[in-house]
Amino acid sequence: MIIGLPHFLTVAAILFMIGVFGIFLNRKNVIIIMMSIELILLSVNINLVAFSHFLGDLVGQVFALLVLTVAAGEAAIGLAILVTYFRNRNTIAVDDINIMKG
Amino acid sequence: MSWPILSLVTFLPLVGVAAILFARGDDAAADNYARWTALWTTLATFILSLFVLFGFQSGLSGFQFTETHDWVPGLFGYRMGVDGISMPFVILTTFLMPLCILASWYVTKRVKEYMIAFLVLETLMIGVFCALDLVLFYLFFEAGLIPMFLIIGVWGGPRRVYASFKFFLYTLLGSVLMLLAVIAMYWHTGTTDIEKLLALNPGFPAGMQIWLWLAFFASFAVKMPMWPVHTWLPDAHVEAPTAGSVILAAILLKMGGYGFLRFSLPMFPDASLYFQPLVYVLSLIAIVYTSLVALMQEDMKKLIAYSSVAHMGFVTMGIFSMTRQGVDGAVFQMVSHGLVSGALFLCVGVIYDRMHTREIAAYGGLVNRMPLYAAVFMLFTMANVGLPGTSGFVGEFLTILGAYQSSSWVAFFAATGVILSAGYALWLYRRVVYGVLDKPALAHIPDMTPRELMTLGPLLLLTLYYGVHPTPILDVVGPSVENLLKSVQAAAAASQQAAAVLIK
Amino acid sequence: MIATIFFYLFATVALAAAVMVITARNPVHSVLFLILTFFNAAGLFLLLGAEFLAMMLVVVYVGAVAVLFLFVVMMLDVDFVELRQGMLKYWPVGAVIGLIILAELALALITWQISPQAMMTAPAAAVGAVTNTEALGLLLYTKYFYFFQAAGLVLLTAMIGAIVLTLRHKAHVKRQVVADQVARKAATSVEIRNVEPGQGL
Amino acid sequence: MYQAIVFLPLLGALIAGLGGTRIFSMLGKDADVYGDHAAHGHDPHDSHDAAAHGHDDHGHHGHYDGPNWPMYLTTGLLLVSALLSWIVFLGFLHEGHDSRMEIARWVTSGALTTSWGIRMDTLTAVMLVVVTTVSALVHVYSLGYMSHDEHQPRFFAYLSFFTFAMLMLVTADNLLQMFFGWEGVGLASYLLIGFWYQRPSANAAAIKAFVVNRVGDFGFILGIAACYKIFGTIEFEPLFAAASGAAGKTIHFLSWDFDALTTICLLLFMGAMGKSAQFLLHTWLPDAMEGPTPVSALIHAATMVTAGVFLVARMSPLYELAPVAREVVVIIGAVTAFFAATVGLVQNDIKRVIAYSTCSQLGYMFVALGVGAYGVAIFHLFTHAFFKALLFLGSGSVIHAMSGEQDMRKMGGLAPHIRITWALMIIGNLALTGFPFTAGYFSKDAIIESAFAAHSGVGTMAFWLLVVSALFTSFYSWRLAFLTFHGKPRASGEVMAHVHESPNVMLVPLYVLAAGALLAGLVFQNYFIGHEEATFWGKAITRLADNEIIHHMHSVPGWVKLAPMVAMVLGFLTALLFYIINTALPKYFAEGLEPLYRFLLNKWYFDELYDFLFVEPAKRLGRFLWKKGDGAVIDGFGPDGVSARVLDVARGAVRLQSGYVYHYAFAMLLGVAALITWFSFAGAH
Amino acid sequence: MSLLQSADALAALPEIVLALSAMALLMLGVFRKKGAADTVTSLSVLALLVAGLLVMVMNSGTTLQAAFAGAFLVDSFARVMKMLAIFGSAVAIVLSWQFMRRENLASFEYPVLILLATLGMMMMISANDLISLYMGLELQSLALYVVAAINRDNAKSSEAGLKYFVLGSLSSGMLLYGASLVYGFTGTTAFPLIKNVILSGGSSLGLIFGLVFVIAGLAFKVSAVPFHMWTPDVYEGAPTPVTAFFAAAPKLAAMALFTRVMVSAFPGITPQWQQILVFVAIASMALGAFAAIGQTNIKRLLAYSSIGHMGYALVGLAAGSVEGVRGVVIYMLIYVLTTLGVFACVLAMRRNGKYVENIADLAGLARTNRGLAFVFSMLMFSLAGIPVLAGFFAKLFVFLAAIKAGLLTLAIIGVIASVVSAFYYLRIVKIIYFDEPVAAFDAMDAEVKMVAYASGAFALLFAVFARPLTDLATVAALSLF
Repeated sequence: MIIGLPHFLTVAAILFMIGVFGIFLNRKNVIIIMMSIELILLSVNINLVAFSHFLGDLVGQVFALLVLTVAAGEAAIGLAILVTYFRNRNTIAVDDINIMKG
Repeated sequence: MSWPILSLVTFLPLVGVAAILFARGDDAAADNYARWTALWTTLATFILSLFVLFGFQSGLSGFQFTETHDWVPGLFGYRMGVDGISMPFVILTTFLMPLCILASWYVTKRVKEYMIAFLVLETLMIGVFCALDLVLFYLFFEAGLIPMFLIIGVWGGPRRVYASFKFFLYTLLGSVLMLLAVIAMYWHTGTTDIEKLLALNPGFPAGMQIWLWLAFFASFAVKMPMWPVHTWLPDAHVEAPTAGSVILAAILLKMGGYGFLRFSLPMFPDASLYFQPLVYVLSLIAIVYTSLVALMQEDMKKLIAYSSVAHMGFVTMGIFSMTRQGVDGAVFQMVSHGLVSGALFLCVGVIYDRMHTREIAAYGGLVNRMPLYAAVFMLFTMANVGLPGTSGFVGEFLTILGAYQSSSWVAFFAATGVILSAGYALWLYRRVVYGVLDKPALAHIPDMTPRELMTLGPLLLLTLYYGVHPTPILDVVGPSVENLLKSVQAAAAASQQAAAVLIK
Repeated sequence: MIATIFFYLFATVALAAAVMVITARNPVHSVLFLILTFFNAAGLFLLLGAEFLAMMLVVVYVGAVAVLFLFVVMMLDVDFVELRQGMLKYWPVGAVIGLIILAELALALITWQISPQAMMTAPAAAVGAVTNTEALGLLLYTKYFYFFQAAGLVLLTAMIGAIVLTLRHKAHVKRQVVADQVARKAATSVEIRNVEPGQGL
Repeated sequence: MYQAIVFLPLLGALIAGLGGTRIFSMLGKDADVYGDHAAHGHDPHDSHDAAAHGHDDHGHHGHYDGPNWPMYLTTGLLLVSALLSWIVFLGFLHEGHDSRMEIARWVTSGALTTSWGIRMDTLTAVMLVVVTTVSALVHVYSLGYMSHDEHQPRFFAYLSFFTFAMLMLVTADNLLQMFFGWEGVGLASYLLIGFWYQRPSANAAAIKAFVVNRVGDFGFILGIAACYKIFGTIEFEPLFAAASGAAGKTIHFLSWDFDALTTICLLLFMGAMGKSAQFLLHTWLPDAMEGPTPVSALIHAATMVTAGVFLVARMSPLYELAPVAREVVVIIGAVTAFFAATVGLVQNDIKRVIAYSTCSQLGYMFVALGVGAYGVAIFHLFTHAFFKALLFLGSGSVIHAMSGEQDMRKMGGLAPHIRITWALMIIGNLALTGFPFTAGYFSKDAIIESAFAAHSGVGTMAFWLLVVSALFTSFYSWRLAFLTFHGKPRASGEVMAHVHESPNVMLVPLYVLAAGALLAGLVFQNYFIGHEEATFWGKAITRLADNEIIHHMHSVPGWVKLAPMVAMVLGFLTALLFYIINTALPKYFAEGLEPLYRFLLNKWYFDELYDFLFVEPAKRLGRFLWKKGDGAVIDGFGPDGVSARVLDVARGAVRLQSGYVYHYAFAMLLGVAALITWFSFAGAH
Repeated sequence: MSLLQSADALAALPEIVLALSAMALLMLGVFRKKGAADTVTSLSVLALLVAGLLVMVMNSGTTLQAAFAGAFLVDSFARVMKMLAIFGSAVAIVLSWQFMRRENLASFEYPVLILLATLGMMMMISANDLISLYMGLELQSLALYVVAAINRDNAKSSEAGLKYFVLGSLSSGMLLYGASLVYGFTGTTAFPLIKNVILSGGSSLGLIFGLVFVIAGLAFKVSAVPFHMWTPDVYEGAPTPVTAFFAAAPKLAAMALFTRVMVSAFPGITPQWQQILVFVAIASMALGAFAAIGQTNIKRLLAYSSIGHMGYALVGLAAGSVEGVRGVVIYMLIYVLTTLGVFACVLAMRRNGKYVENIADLAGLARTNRGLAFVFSMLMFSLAGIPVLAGFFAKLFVFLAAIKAGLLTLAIIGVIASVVSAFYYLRIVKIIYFDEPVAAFDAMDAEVKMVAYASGAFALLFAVFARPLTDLATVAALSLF
């Protein structure tokens, strides 16, 4: 059985869904949510690289590279905000992020 | 005429607004300044509008004093003009405004804003009747909601919030659909120029007409108001300050009728014919139903408001009879109702100012201390009843006559309104004016002041004058109506022919 | 064949680790599983011939991002026992929806083929002539220079943001200010007073 | 001259109404109307309010301290007007020539043109005389009768205004102007019935009069509309000219096709029924007696109520072509005559008796109209005006004497105290009952004969009904006379002590009317229904060639001519028996025929029936529509309901915004899932 | 071939200027420690103005200019939108000045971050490639996440930042996933090429899925339902001037990007994205109309209001025609200019030195501050779309397009939603005009007053000066086709 593009895409899709699930099925911990985001971005990267490979086109890889960069920046910002939040509320439980609603 | 008289008339009140705005201070002197400025502005507007009246060539059916300016090219333009149908309303508006200002002379709450609201409202009302562009019309038509909303809400009675919201949202809901129709018309014809749209023949395919007609109907029926979308009117009237009620009854309601005449009939003749039975039924229900409801009212303004609905029923019936007499009568009825119902609200205002209640039961026997008031009120009551010799009769008669041409059933039921209106109007009069003055609160109620007489006097004279001599209006209206009906009939004939061909 | 085996190995481990990331009770474990996921993803990248990206993934993610996560987890000093409570009650609903999406995605993605239209657009670089890293570099610093610059700005922003949000100047903490120390002169730091005996200051 | 006749009363009304009354007296008295109301105790008219009394009638209790010129002015102008009318009338007696003049355009719309104008022909001239004469006399009479009323200028203004409206009606040259006058007299009637506005019963009666009249006007206005539809005009000349052309045409009315002329005539007749208080629409007339007595004489006896008769006569060219409509007229007229006479038998209020008598007499007139004897009808109208006004004013004199008492059961034995009034009333009675050679003798008997002469089923029926009615008429007329003037006084001593003859200013008009009641028939019979009939009426009344009713009328059998006479005598004798010879009999009969007595006393229960059928349902329906229709249904499902639903939705929408990140994310996922599913299965293609 | 061709540099000159000034100001701030905030703030406004001027002046003759190998596009559309975005940012900085001082938030990083966000917006607006789209978006978003949480000692602010960040990242994840699919199924990331591929028959389900994900990401940025959930919370939590900024420029940029992507990359599958947009637009209009009813916090209310407004703008985009794009441009123009005014009014709600946010605080404003009351009310009427005011024209133009495109149902739902939403705008007017006054607000800051009044004047007088602006929008719209 030749490993073709669909295989990679499927892996990426599952990874993407795991990431999404991580965001909304999780009530424990905001950090897990941030990691889920990293998973989502990773799945995108797998997609991009896979496409790039099977199209014989490097743009996908360039795109993936940039996504990596941005993801790092995002992680930094996210964690910074998280720290700020923690300093205010002394908690990072997702259930507690609920001052504003309605 | 080369100078843009219609624009001047329309926007002159805004000059007054500016003058009031630039006045500083909140003391009594500033209030007085605002009052006088408003009065002079409205008077000046009225005088200016007389140039329109006297410059108007009544034999012609087309638009006169037209002005055209580019606005957003290819979409809509600034176009103004009046014809025989709109001219009376322009004059009615300018005529009533000074009276309204006079009637509000003793408003002491936020006088500056009050006067500004009224002046802005005047501009918008005149604009509605002068606009010759769909979008421009819509602008004026809809923008009038803002000042009226404030007038009801700020200077209104205890349930003013409910009333103002109901008024605003109800009418807004009606007219947004019209906006869509306006847009559809634009895409179909490539223009929003009313003159051009009127000249198109045939303008729109029959199927489209139905939808356009319905959309316009939604707007105008609410504005008129027709049964069953009339319930905002009693509330709005009851809560509005006197002058607000006057404007509401005298002019704002007329926009609906004017709209039917300006758009629905000539632009969608097939649909108008198609929906004629519907309008008839609604008009008749309005006449009978609201008359019966009026019979049982305990609040003076509410009673008059319901009677307005009934009278507007005559108007819609007349318009959709699509006969010369019916339409002439409808226009006349609108003008007359403007004078009479306006005056009736002023009459209520006179005693409301004294007693601060509109409860009918709180009054009785006023004639003992207010003979002049009783006389004036009697006259307007009779005009409301449609007594010949008052302007109220001519319109009612002509609309019934017109309706009879097309359906005797309609005339039959409409004529029952003649009986019912006598019932509720006289019943009201009896309970308020006649009888023994035995309520202690009324023991020292003073008769009308000269100022109040000054506001009601002109209305009284005109009511009588147009009652015995309606030709000044009818002659002006006639040619335009004739022209309008000609195109409707042509369209009807054409569509019948088309139907005949189809059957073959 | 080997590629196939490795694909399944990497894929399985990566996905399993990913699941563990979001289900692990201890955030520290989550981070570690995340690292595992990245390693395996890097393996997949290698299978696809994207060596440079694979390396970057390891270096940047494992080396920087994951460590950052770990650092924050430690720093926040959260009471992990408190956070034990599990998943949401409605996770089956979510799962069903997720599966639906997955199924539909699969449905769409399996149909993928290199469409002639897609091939119309010229490949950005001929694969094989140069190494993957070199090819990427050639592209990134020429045609995609703009993106490169933009990425720089993104990182700058991230830096500013992180500093703005977390850096605190506590007023009551004494800090060493080198410039001040260097610029210190006798005239500004020492006041010489004549003390009269027996009188004090 | 014609304009003078018509507009002098208006002039008087305006001047007296605006200048003579106290209408402006309080204008601007209190500049500070918005201030504290309690602070205004200084008002000079204060005393009236406190002394507001419910029984302020007949001017006995009030006092008038205003100027007298308004009364004299209106009366003077009316006298001039009456004089001019007689000149015109006498002119028509010999060589009248019809004329029409237009004063101004009125309602003009397309093919519809109407104008204010004066149409002068014999019919108009007759009406002019009747109206202005009676009006002038009533004015004079009122100078005395109302002399103590504090509102007399207003009263005179109303009277003059009424006269003007009536004149507009009779001089109309088109249906619309006629309608103007029609409604104008209605208004005046309303105002005058409600003249004593402090009395609730007067107010109620005024409204009733107006509204019931409006029911008739409902038909009238539809009739006008139908006229316009058929003929394209509502002006008399073209209308009459086109009338014969429309014979046999049908009109679509309320989903059915009717004969056009019949429809029009019936609709117009409905108007006539209202104004002339014919059966079914008669209920307002007895109540209208709430007004001052001169008003009853003027409006509810001599002039306004005859407007219906005038209308039918005026429209004779149409009625001639609508035999079915005429039959209806006969039936209604005959029934009214009979019905009103029966009710009149048992009434106790002196004015009400006369009112029912009026109603009955109007029925006679309509019978005449219905059988085509228009001239006869007008003749009876003419003579009736004299003797009925006489009776009313006479009764006014009695009431005046009795200090406002109207119940005959509390009168009796007045004859010696007020001889002149008694004599005048007897003259009136004679004329009414048709004593030979009085006015009624000529006109009323002519009607009965014409009914017989019609030689038709309805005619014969009408004949018998009228004869019976004549008997009743005689009975109740004499009953009235006997109860009032003869027997023992039943009033309190105090009242009897005050009984006094009226002043001359009240008696002089009575003399004039009495003269008319005695002589009008004799003098004018020849012109109205006699040999000069045809030339006298000229074109004012149209009778088709085959309508030879006048001819037949003169050649009825002798017993027919005798029948009314016999009825009269029988009635007189019965009344004599009941109220002079054996005064116990009425009670005996009333108890013996209790149900019938009640039935008659309660006016056939028409008021109750109408209350039950129309007034109460209308009120209930009004309340129902207001509370349930507008309130519950329209607002409930409309604005209020919608806004409530909007608020519900709003609350729901807000609840979605839970504040939890995972909910938010889930919403996003749901959105994407929905879209993807949509495209997977439906939308992509 | 030099790395940086002069033409490219010229095309991106405003961006370059902005980037350099951001860095320069950052340095200035770092090195000048004390009082740097004021200097940097004023200079940043200056930098924005210079950039705006450059946008206006440069290339005004040419209609279309691509740079950086086609990844960056300067056409009329881009120029108009950029000017607006820059204007919005500049006004937002001006509005925040006093606020930041009073709340002890004044820092030099804030204007720098705004500059960087604006730079991101400009990149978005000019994006002609999925990658530049993403980079611009992220540059903007990262800066926004930070400024949302800029009041770091405030729980609400940091919660706002956190929510925004989490959901924003999720949305960019989705966008990226979609972008990767689009790339995979068309073989390119450049819009013109994507367009060509699709037009020559390269449409497939996978591509459409990609489109769905891309739209989901973009819809998040414009806060369209069901990707809107962050909006109310972030609007409420973020400091008011930041909210003002969020409501104006980023929305505009996102909408511009949205428009450009749809129109220039996916015209081949217009029916498909039209369906999505119709759904999203209806949902947004409805939610915006309903959910705002009953809100007590003015910022929250405005958040829902802005969701609704995005729905209307999307109505124009859903039409997918020149008229539609013109409608979007006009809508956004009017929306941005009036929203800034509204937030200026909100910033004027200051009592005893403290900012208040409850709608009830406005009670009787008409009697304590006539001018503010009038402007506020006019802006509310404008947002409600009542004629003569600018907001009406905004709606008019989008509905014009919708009707022409045959989207009648959409238009009808739209107008009905506008009536419902009029209810809560009216409620504010009611509170201002009808209710009994509470204590007066503090005197307005000069710049806040100026912005509020100018915006009010714009709303009021738009009708008079409609022509140049509509002409501008027409030119902009035409450049996309």
